[in-house]
Amino acid sequence: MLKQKKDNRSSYIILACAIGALLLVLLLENLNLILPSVPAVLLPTSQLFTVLKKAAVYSLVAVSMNLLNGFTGLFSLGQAGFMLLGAYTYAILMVPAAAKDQVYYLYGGAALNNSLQDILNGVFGSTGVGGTVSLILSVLIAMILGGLVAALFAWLIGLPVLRLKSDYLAIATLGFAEILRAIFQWQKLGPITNGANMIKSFPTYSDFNIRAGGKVVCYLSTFVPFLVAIICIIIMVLLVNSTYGRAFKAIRDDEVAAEAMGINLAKHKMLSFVTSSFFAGVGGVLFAMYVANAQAKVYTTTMTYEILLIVVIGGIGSISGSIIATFAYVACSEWWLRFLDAETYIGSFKVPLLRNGFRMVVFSIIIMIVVLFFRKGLLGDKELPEAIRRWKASAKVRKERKAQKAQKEAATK
Amino acid sequence: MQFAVSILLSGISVGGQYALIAIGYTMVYGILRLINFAHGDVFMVAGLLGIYLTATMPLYISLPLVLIGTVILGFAIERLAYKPLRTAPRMSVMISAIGVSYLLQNLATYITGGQPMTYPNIAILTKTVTIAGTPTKMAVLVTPILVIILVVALTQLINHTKIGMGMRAVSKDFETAQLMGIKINNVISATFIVGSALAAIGSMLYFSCYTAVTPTIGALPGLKAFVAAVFGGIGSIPGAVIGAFIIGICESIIKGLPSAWDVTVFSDAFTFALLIIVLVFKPTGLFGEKATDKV
Amino acid sequence: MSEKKNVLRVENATMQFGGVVAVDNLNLEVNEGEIVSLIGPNGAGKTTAFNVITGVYAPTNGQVWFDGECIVENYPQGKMKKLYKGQHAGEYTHVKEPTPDEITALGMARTFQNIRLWKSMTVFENVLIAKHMRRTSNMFSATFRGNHKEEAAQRQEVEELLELVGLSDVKDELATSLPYGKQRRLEIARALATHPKLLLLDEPAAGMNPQETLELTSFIGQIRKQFDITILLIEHHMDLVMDISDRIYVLDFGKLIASGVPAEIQNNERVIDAYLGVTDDAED
Amino acid sequence: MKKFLALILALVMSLSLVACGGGDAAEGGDTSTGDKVIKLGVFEPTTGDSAAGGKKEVLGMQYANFETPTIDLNGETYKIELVLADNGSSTDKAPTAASELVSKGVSMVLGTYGSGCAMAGGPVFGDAGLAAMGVTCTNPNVTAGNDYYFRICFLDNFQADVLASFALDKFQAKTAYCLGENGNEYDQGLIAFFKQVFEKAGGKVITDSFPTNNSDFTSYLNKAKSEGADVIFTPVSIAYATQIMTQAASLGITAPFLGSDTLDDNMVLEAVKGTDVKLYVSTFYQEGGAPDFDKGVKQYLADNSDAMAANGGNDTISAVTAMGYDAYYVALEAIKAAGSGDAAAIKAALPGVSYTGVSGAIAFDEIGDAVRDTAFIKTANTADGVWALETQQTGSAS
Repeated sequence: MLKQKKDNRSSYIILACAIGALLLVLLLENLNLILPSVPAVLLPTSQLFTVLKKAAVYSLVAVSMNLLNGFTGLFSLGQAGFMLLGAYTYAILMVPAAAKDQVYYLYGGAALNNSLQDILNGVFGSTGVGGTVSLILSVLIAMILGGLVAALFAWLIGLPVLRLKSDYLAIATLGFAEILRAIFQWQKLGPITNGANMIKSFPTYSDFNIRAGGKVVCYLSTFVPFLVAIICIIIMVLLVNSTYGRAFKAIRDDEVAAEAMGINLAKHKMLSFVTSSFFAGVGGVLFAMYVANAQAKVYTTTMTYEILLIVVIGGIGSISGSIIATFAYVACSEWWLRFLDAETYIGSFKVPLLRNGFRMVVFSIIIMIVVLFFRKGLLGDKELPEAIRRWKASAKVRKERKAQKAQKEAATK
Repeated sequence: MQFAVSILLSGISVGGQYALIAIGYTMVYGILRLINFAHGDVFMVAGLLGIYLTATMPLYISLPLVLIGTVILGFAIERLAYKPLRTAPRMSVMISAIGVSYLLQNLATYITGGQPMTYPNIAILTKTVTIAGTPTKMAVLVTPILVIILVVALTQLINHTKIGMGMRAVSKDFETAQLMGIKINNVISATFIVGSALAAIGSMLYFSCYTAVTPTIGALPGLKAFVAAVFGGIGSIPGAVIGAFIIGICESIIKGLPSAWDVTVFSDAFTFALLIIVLVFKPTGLFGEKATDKV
Repeated sequence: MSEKKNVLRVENATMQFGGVVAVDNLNLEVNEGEIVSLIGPNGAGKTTAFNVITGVYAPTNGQVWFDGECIVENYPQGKMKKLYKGQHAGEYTHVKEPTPDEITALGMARTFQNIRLWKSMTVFENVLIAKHMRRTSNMFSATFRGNHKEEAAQRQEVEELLELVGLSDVKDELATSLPYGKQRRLEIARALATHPKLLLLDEPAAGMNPQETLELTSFIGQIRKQFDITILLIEHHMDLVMDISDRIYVLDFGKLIASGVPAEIQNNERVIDAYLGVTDDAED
Repeated sequence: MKKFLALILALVMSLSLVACGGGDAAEGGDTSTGDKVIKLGVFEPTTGDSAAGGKKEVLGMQYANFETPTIDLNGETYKIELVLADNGSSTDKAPTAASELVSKGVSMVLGTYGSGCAMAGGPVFGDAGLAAMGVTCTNPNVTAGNDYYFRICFLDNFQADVLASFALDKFQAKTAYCLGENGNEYDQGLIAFFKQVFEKAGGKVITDSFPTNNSDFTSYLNKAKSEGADVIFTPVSIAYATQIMTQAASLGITAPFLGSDTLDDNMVLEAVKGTDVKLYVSTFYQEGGAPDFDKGVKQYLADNSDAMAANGGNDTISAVTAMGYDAYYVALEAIKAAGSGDAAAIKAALPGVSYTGVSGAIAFDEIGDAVRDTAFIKTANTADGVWALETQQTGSAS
C-alpha cells in the first residue's frame, strides 16, 4: 500500500514537472512580447529556441529507444528507419494541394491530390477558428497516423527478427532501416515519396504561432513540440510503471525466468517493439516539422547512432537520464560547442586545434570517456529523484564516516 | 559476353576486398562475440595512412608502414576500448565499438578537412590488363588470388600454431580457456592484429580500384563484410570468404541489371535483405556451428 | 495411491541432443498433494527432465500429461529420425510444443538450480511480476491505469504472500541483496505467485548449510499445507529428500533406475551403486 | 563516488558552456546594432559530403572580403565581417546552423552549396526576416515558396537544358546514359530535366542510380558501354565523380562524359589527368574570364596556406569560388541600396539590385532567381590537367 502511495506521489511530481516545463517554455518564448527589452538569447530568432525544439524532438526519440533498449533489453538499431516512416507519412499527407505541383515538380504533381488539412478545411473552413481547428486536428491525425505506420512496419519486421539475440537483432534492424531508406528514395515511387527530392511546404511549428494583423501575438512554435514530446514521454513513463512495463523489465533482467513465470516473450517483445516504434514514428513527424522537410537521405545509421549515444550517456534504462542527456547533447553539439569549429585568435595568437570538425572530435572523445569510465551513464538505470536520494544518502554516510574517523583520531591523540 | 565478364570481374574483386575485411569481423566475433563496428573504419584509416605516408616517402617504405600502423591501431583499439569492458555486458562493448567508429570517422573528417582524398597510384595494382576482351585493373586479378593465399596461410596459423590453438579454445569457451591457462589477452590481441593487417591489405587493393577516400568510406564495406561473415557462418573463415564473394558477385549483378527495371539502387538493400533472411532462417549461416543456450 | 488424482505424468519421454541421450525413456507420475523427489548423481539428466516438463526443451520423443490433459508431445523428425537412439519410436505422431509461459499458465511453476531472480528489482517487484500472467487488462488500460483495481488487488495478494513466506520485512530491498537462503525462499514465493497446482523445485537446498536446509525443509512442508500444492523437486541433500518426500524417483545416465517410498530407495542396491559407484570400483 | 564525480564534471562543463554560449549570443546582439560592423552570414558546408565545394565557395567570399573589407554608407565606414556557420552538408543540421547565424545578428546570408541544406535552412531565415542569397544551389525549390531566398546562379532545368543541347549539337548523340546518386535531389533533378530535353529532341535516355556511399561503378559504366551510349551524363558530387572518372579510365570508356557544375573541381580534374577520358562540364565561370580576379585569387592562395588547403592543394580556380566572390559583391550592392545594415531594408532592396560580376551580369526575376541565359562549357585537358573553354551554350528553349 505504501508503495502505491509512493507511486501516486511520484506521478504527481512528474505531472507537476511536465506542466512546469511547458509553462516555462511558453513564458520564455513570449517574454519578448511581454517585456519591453530582453537579452538577445530570448529573442524569437535566438538559437536557444531552435536547440530547444530539436532537443524536445530528440528526447522523445531517445526515450522511445530507451523503452526498447533499456527497459526490454532488445538492442535495436532501427530507430532512424521508423522516424523516416513517421516523417514521410506526415509529409505526404500534409502537403497542401496548392503546393503539390511545386513540390512534386519532377513528377508533374503528386499521386495524392489533397492534404488532410485541405479536407478538414472543407469541413471547418480555412480561416479564423475553423482554420485553427482544422490545422490542429489534421496535424494531430497525421501525427498519429505517422506513428501507426511506423508501428505497422515494426510489427511486420518484428515477426521474423525479434527472435534474434542481442547483436544479431541490432544488425538486422539496422539493415531494415537501410532497406526502408532505399525504398523511399526510389524514383519509381516518386509521385508518392517525391523520390530523391525533399517533401516540403507542409505545416510546421511556426504555423502554430498565433498571429493578429500580420504580427505574432503569441509564440507557440517551441511550445508545440514540447507539448507533444511531453505527452508521449508521460505515456511511456506510465507504460514503464505499469504491469506491462514490469514484464518488460523482467525480460531484460532474465529472459528464461520471465518466460518461466508466465510472461509470453514473443508477445511482450513485440508489444515493446511496436510501442517504441510508434513513438519513434511520432518523433519522426516532430523531426520533419522541425526541419520543415522530409528527405530520406537524413535518416541514416549515423542518426540512430547519435540517438543511441544519447541514451548511453543518459543511462540505459533511465528516462530522466535520456531527457537530460538529450538536452545537454543537443545544446552542446548545436550551440555551445560550436566555437570549437571556428578558428579563433586571442590577440594575434591562433588557438591551436580549433578548426572545422574539431567539435565532433571533442564530442566523440567525451562519448568514449562516458562509455569506458562511466559505464552506467549519468543516472544508470535510476530515475532522477532516486538518483538524488542515493547521492544524498551516500554523502551522508561519507560525512558520518569522516566524523567517526576524526573522532577516533582525536581519541588516539 | 564482354559485359557479363566485366560484371563477374568486378564482383570477384569487390567480393575479395569484402572477404579481407570480413575475416577480421568473423575472427573477432568468434572470440569476443562482438560486432566490431569500428573495423570498417580501421579499413578507412588504413586508406588515409596510405595517402599521407605515400605523400612523403616511396611506396616500398610506406606500404609496410601502413600495415604496421593499421596493426597498431587495431591493437590499441582493443586495449583501450574493449579490454576495460571485458566483464561488462555485451551491449556495452558493442556501444564502445560504435563509439570508436564515431571517433575514427570524426577524427578523419577533422584531419582531412572533410575533403575526399585521392589514393596514391600503386603501379603494379592499377595497371590495366585485358581479360576476355574486357579491360580491367591488375588489382582485380590480384585480389582473389591474394585472398586465397591469405586464407590458406591463416588456416595454417589457426590449426597448427600455439596461438591458433588458443584462438580456437577461446572461441569455444572463453572462461574455460582462461582457466586452462591460456593468456586470453594475448590471444585477443593476436586476433585483432591479424584482422587489422588483413584490413590494411584490403584497403590497398580496394582503394587502388576505388581511389577516393572519405571519412565514411569504411562504414558500408564494413557492414557488408559483416553480412558476409554472418552469411558464411560467423566464426568460420572459409565461410566468411565464400560469403563475401557471393555478396560481391550478387551486388555486381544487381548493378548490372537493365536500367529500365530501375532496381540497381537496391544493391545495398539486397545485401541487408539477405542478412535478415539468413538470420531468420539459418542463423548459423552456411558453415557456422550450432550453439544451444544453457538454462 | 492410485485413487488419488494424477497431476503430472511423464510418458516415455526421451531427450536427445545430437548423439547424446540426456533423458532416456522417462516415466514419472505425481499425484495431487504429494511431494515427489527426483534424485540422481550429477549429470543424470534431472534438470533436463525438468526442462522438458516445463517446456524449455521439447522432448525428442514422448508425452507430458498435466491435470489429465496431454500438454507436450513430440516425435523424432528430420535429421533426428535417423539419429534417434531411444525407445518407443513411431509411437507418437503429434507435435505439441507449448512455450514455457503457456505451461506456467496451465498451473505449473518452477524455480531454478542457479537462482534466476530479476536483479534490478526489489523483492516486492519480483513477486508482483509473477502476477502479470494473471492480469486481465490489456496494454492500453494498464498504461492509462484503467486496471487500478486489479493492480491494487495484486499488490495486496503479494503483500500477503510475502507475509506468509516471511519476507515482508525485506520487501523493498533489491532481490540480489538478500542472503542466499532468502533468495531461494523468494524464488519459491515468486513461483507461488503464479497460482500453481504443481511446484517444481530445482535443487532448492543447493549451497545451503545444515541449519538453512532444516529451515527449508520445514518451509516446504509449510507451503504444501498452506497452498494445498503438489511438489516435484530435484535435490541432493538426502536428509531433506528422505524427510519430506512421499515418493522418490532415481535417475542415472538419463535412465530411471528406481522408484518408490524413501525407505525402499534407501535400501535399493542399484541406487547405492549409482551414488557410490561400488560395482565400478569392484571391477577395477 | 564515481557517479558523483561524473555529475560534477558534467555540471561544471555545461555551466561553463552556458556561460560562454550565452556570452556569445549576447555579443552578437550588441555589435550588430552598436558598432560600425555589418555582419554577413556565410551558410556553407565545411564538413560532410559537400565540404569540398562549400569550402571553395567560402574561399571566394573570403577573398572578396579581403579585397573589399569595408563599405561606406552615408559617409560612415562599416567593416564587413563574415560569420561562418557549418551546416555539415546535412539537412538535419542545417536549421541549427541557420539559426546560429540568425542569432548572431547577421544582416544577410550567403549560401549554401547544396540545395538540400538551402531548403532546410530557408524557413529559418524566412521566419527571421533575413534575406538569403544562394550562390550555387540550383534546385528550383530553393527559391520557390520562400520569399526570402534569392540566388545568383542558373537553375537545374537550365543547366540540364544546356548540357542536353550541347550533347545533341556537338556529338549528335542519340543515346544518353545518365547516372546519379539515389536519394540525391541534385543528381536526380538534373537527370530528370536532361531526360525531358533530350527525349524531346528524339534521343534515347537510359537512367540509372547508385546507392549512397557506393564505390564500385564498373558495372554501371560497362552497362553504359554495352548499351551503346553516345554520352554519359553524371551530375554527381565530387567524391563520386573522381571515382567514376578513374574507373572509366581503366575501363577504357570512349563515350564523352557530361557533368554539371559540381564536376568543375580540381579534384575531378586531377582524376582525369593523364587518362583518355573525355569530360565536359557546364559551369558558371571559366578561368581567364576575368584575368585580374584570377591573378588576385592565385596570389591570395599563395599567401594563405589554409586557403590553399581548402582549395584542394592547388590554385585552379573553381567556378564556385568565382560565384562566391560575385555573391559577396551583390550583397554589398544590396547593402548600399538599402543604405544600412538593417536586415529588412536589405531584403527589400535586394530584388532591385543588378551587378556585373566576374561570372556575368546578375539580376533577379520575380521569384528571386537570377536571370541567366548562358553557361560555360569546359572540357578537361587531360594532358596538362587544366580546364579549357569549350563553348558558351544557351539552352534550347531559351
